Amino acid sequence: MYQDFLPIIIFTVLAAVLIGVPLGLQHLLSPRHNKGGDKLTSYECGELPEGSAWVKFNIRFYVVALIFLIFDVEIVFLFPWAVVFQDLGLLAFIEAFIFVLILVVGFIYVWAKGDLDWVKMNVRYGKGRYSNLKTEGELS
Amino acid sequence: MEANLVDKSVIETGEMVLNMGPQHPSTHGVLRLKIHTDGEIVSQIEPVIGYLHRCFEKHCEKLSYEQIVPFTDRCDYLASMHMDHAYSIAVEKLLDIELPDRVEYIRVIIAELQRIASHLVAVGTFGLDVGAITPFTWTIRDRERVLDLFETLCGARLLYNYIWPGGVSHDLPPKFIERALDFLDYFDPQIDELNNLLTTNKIFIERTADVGILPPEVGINFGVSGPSLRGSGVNFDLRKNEPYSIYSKFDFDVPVGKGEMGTIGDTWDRYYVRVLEMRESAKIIRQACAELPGGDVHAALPKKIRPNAGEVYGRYESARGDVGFYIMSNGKNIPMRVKMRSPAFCNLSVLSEISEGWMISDVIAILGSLDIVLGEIDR
Amino acid sequence: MTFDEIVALLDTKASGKTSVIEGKTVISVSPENWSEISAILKNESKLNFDYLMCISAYDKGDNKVYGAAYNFYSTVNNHYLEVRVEIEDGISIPSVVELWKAADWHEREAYDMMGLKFEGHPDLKRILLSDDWEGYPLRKNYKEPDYYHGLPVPKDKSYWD
Amino acid sequence: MDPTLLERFDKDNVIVEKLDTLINWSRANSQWYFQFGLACCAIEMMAAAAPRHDLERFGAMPRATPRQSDVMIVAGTVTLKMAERVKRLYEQMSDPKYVISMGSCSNSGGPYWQHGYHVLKGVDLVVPVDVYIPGCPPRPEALLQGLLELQKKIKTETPLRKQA
Repeated sequence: MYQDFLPIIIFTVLAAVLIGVPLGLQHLLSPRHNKGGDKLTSYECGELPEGSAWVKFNIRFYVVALIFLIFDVEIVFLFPWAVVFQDLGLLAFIEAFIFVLILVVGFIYVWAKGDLDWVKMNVRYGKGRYSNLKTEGELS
Repeated sequence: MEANLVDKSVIETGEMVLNMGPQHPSTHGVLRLKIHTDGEIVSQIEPVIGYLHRCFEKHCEKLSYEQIVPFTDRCDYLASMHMDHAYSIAVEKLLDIELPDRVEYIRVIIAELQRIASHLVAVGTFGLDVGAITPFTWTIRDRERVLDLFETLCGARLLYNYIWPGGVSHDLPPKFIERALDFLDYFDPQIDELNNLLTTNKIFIERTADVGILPPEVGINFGVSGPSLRGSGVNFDLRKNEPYSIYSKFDFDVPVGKGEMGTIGDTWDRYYVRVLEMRESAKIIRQACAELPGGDVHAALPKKIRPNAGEVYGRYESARGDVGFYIMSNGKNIPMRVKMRSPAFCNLSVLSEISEGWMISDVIAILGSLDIVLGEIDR
Repeated sequence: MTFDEIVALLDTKASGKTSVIEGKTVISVSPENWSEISAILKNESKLNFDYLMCISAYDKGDNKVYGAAYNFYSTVNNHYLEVRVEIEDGISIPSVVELWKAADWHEREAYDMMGLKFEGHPDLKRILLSDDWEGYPLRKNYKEPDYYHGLPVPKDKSYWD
Repeated sequence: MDPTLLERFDKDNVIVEKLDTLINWSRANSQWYFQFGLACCAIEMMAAAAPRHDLERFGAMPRATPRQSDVMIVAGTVTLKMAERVKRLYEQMSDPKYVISMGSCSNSGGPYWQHGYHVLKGVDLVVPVDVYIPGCPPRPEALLQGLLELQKKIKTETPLRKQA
């Protein structure tokens, strides 16, 4: 019973050592006196940052994150199925196929609605490849 | 019935002010861009300059005419021969001196070599901005050979104090012409290699074609000049339209943006005009080296420059564009006022106009293609 | 077109508003009718000065009269013109930003260096120096500040000898 | 002069050395310099980083952010408007940090010392400088020698012993 968990134990111990030793060394050897003051201000090419990054972003970024979440969960469901997929036979394969198919329909809808491309450029002098993105630019 | 559940205009989204500040690898010096972005799309750019304002015009009011030449060097430190040449032409116009032919020929050879060196840096750093490291190492390696030529000429690598009002400081060292021609023979195939590496590179074209288009009338209205304006299809080159010095004797053609890879006036065109201009400069140097006359170089050097009162506006075609020196003298040996019209100053002012709506990475490509030098902008 | 033809044309268009400075091919215009003359220079088909080369602010030297020298060029007709607008300290020159966008930064620089005020300019503030810098450096009576933000400005030569 | 660590490897492939010396050895030979090009000296710094005078031979690699760089090469004229930024960027650099002042402009104001009302007369008014490189602009070889001087200076440090 314990044999199954031995590799996991070795793995976690090894990880702890490989991370702990460099951190300890770094704490010991690194100079200590310059930890406060201006050093902790955020680096913005030499200037003090203006305004804050907590800005009301456009809604389309949230939509993209939501879509990612859905398909991420879908993959999580497929993992256990993939493990025992051999001895379940044809029926399980069809069921998984239907499951994926439903989500693909949703994916096509989202793609067609254009929610996936969050780069909405409106270029003033747009021509050539970018001519469809023109705003009220004077350029014909 | 359009199910307009959410009235999108109500959700107004704030803009983030991003600082591409004075210390930034791709702003070609100490330039600060205040970028108002919505996500990654730039809605407005406000360039802040003045971080390298070294009071050039105040120095011109305190120093005599000869002493100003080292300071014009330091204005555009990538093409300092052009600045000395422009300043000297303006002062000679004021004094109306007649220069011996040999000086004119030497000046043209040196100016065109300097144009090649300056365009090499412009092309190299533009490759760096767009993410190609190799062209930078190749172009700077070739530029070192031009700097060797200048070093044998006047001992300095970057800031020369070589072209004085009225002549040049040293005559050509022996075998300078052979070395220059050797460099040109070595250099021609290098341009083809650069073209194979960068100009026709699919990723480079994807990044620069159709990006940052500068319409000609907007360029003229903003006062843009030089390769940046010629990239938009405007055939305007002072060496052709207003031949100063002896440029009328040489035949060379002025490369103009034709929009091979995208539309006319995009970033790729401005870059490719500089590559073609290097070839034209090589052509001029060959013709000038063939007809170089003899003579004494210090013949027309005035002992004391004391022009009579008056004003002059000397125009010159430098690597970045149309440099102008407006010199007001009141009869003393110290000028009353020297104003330098800096091409990069006007080229930069067009940045906020043509980079509206593009992504931040495109703005860096546009800025690289305008080829600005901060020493000249801030003076 | 040569300089005299331009002057003749300007006289027909706006008689008496421009005067030629003797001995020089330069037109001098008073601030009041400068906006009208600049509109003519830009829109008149025969003149068509569409390229404003540079605006140089200068100080006459008597701490009272300052001026701005405009250098124009026409890419179409290929001719030049220099116009001077002189003012006493305190009077402002009408801005020409609507006609030539190049004037935007040049006027800000003239204000920053010489203190010439251009009324009608979108945002006239310093372009080269930082915003809290006092004084206009290119004026003849300009005195260097001793300290700026705690940093000594003039060269401290005490340890030289 | 005692043989450098490298020479001692010729005799045998295991050497015993104080931890201070080993740390100094690694710090001296990996000076990641902070790309801080201001004016003409920046072009010479670029030429020094280019193929002919290669800085990478000495382990000096250009880094764009102060967080990852050890050496700040102030290459060019520091104007008064730029002075506070230089100070803030120096503060934001990660320890141990060094400053090389390249060119006479950042050493002492350079050719602009007399009438430069907007030029800072020497960057040492703002940040502590370790190595000064004369020249206007200094040749790339001068910059290389500046880096070597800094290496000598780093090798005399004692990072672990309690500072006095």
